[in-house]
Amino acid sequence: MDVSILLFYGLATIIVFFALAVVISDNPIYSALYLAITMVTLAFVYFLLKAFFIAGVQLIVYAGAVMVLFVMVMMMFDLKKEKNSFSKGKFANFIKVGSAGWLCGLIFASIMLSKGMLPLANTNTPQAVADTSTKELAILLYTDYIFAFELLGLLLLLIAVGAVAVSRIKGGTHE
Amino acid sequence: MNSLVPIIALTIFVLLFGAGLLFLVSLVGPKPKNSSAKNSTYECGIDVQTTGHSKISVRYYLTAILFILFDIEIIFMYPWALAYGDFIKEGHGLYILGAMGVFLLIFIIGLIWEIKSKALEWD
Amino acid sequence: MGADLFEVSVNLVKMIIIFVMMVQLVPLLVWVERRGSAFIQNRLGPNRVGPLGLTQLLADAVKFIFKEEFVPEKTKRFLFYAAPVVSLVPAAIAFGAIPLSLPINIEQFEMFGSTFGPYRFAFQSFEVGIGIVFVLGISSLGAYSMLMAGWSSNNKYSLLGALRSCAQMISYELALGLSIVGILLLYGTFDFATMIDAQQGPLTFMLLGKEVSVPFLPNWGIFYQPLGAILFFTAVFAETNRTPFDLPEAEAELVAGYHTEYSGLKMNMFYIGEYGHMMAASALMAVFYFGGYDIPFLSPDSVRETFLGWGLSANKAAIATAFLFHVSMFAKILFFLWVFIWVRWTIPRFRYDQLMDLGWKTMLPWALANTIITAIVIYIMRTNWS
Amino acid sequence: MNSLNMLGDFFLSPVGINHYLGLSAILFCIGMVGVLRRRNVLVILMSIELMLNAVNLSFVTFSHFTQNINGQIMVFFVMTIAAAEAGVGLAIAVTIFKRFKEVNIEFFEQLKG
Repeated sequence: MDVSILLFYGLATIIVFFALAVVISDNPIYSALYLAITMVTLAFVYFLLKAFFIAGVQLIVYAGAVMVLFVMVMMMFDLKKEKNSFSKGKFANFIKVGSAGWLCGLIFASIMLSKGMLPLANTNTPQAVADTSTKELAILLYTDYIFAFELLGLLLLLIAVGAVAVSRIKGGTHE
Repeated sequence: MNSLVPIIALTIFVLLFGAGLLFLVSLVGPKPKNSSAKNSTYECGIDVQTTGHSKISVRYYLTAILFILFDIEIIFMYPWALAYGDFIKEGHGLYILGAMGVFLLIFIIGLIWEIKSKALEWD
Repeated sequence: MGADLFEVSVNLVKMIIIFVMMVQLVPLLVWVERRGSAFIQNRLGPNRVGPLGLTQLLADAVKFIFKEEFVPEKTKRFLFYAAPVVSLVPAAIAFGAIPLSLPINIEQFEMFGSTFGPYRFAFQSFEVGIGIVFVLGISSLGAYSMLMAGWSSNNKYSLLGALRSCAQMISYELALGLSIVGILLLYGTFDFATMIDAQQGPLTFMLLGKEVSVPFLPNWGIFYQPLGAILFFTAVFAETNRTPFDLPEAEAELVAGYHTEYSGLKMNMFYIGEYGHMMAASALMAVFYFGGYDIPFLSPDSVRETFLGWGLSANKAAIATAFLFHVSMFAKILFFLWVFIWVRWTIPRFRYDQLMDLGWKTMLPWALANTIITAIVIYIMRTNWS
Repeated sequence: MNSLNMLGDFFLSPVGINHYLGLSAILFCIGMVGVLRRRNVLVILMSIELMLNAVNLSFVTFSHFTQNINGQIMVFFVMTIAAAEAGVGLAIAVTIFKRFKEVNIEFFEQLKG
């Protein structure tokens, strides 16, 4: 038994369990907290895949910023346990869950059938150093993807303006 | 993977340490004597007026949204800062400075706009 | 984690020792804080129990343990108990990722009839290649325990305090994250150990292709990044919710912030988390700007040679050197912890709007300016103009 | 090869690209169920985040197993877009909530310009 097998299955179990809890829990605040746990565990999976910088960004952006925003908004709303948290209609629900399960099976089957078609590189290279892989990423990001990078800066500016504008809309009870 | 096992082990150890300590203390300490005055939510000595969660200013979430956007822009600077020395060594210093210059310009415009638009005012 | 049982167990024990050290430092710091505040305010402070009041710590611990375990009604019980436990995790992991001394290289040795080694033990709980990013990410998870505590208490003061401290934390995280960019530009690495290695020796830098050396100053980050250091340290105060930024606990308006409903050991755990954050922040301050475990004008190799000259074996010399440099690191951490306490009892609390203004309108632009200036200066100095 | 054989193969083989992709597929479908079945708009947003994370995971997996760093850059971009999407989505949700005290997605259908 290799440690990495144990690690992968342990992390995968935690991820799937809490992802299910996000969807099933009928209190949205608990949903948000479960999602935060999922995000942190996913960061560990990225560690396992030697994507160190991406793991750090996952921790900072998803777990440390986006989910904090979600939890904050939930607490502001003061949502109680929801009575009608799921959509109605037995047949419709059956189709919804069934189609998701079918999609999952489809992806699984295609993964298993296309096994060996992708030329895999040797991943047993000596312990990748975080700095060098991040530098590689940086060099690509600021040369080949420079235009996309500047556009994302612009997008973030527009989003900031938009968010402020939306929250300026008058009316309602909260100040 | 080498660093992942100790991180997970330490997390589990700390969680167990905290939970175990709380459990042990609950065994040792005196049993609580309950009374309605003691059990009620603390509200400076008066009877509980609100049900707990009152209305909260929207500014908190506005701050949080702006934080996310600026945080991502800062994260974009980390790989840049890391590779900056290498770019200079290869003679592309002006290029990388200009590339980040445009990005920083957008960042600064955003910051100035936020300050001017009074989205960050607290009263 | 290790190749054989010896290495694994040493790493485990090391990890637990570092965590216990962190927890054990908290009562000591509380004592220093109480005595220090008394000293600053011209009082005596706790001096009755034991010499200098030192056994006050024990009395406090016993008191905390024998407190009644009490939960107010209408709380969300699970989250109410989970919040203090969760508050320990970010601080412990962040502190564990920071190197406290040189790594110890152990050569092959014989014990119980079998040979062991060679080993390399890092003087920290674990080595993460992306040190800075990891520590920033982990410490930003501290917001959850506050929000959990504030919401599960079912008390408006708790919730308001939690939201306040959360908004404050995230606002200053921007300035914190941006002030580090200067350090990254300077050293070009995420790794703490590499960063500390770059700070050895006398102050040396490239000026227009020539190497300039200032022999009477150590090569510490503070001389390259004075503005960054000030911004970082200020932001760290706000991150750890310490005075002058302890708005979540403003008694006049919010009672005790997010831990209004907490008592006994649960309350104490929040303090352990807070002090743990302070320790991690002090260690980061030392690593980024004050050379980490570096002792000015003393290189690790010369120290090891000296120890070898005294007739110690190679392994013992390596261990002794590591512990000597650990003392230096620890002294720096303790100094910054004292600065935390010192500032707390010197500067009054900010008002909330002033606090947010300082974070967004003063520190963020200055951190930006620091980044731009550092980038331009590094460009000018490191480019080969000839 | 029958399906039982395939499953046995899957769980007994050492952890490779298939396992990570499988985890990603499961996560994606859980997120999809959340989007389809939940009625709270905030939970729907969270389910979308879950789906985006699943996609990120498969990007990182391919990036690792083909030793190609391009995938990680895509992840970086996806994270940015996801955060921006969450920001705007929450801003709209909060605005509607302060006006109508409602987070149910079925109520949103009745809103008119």
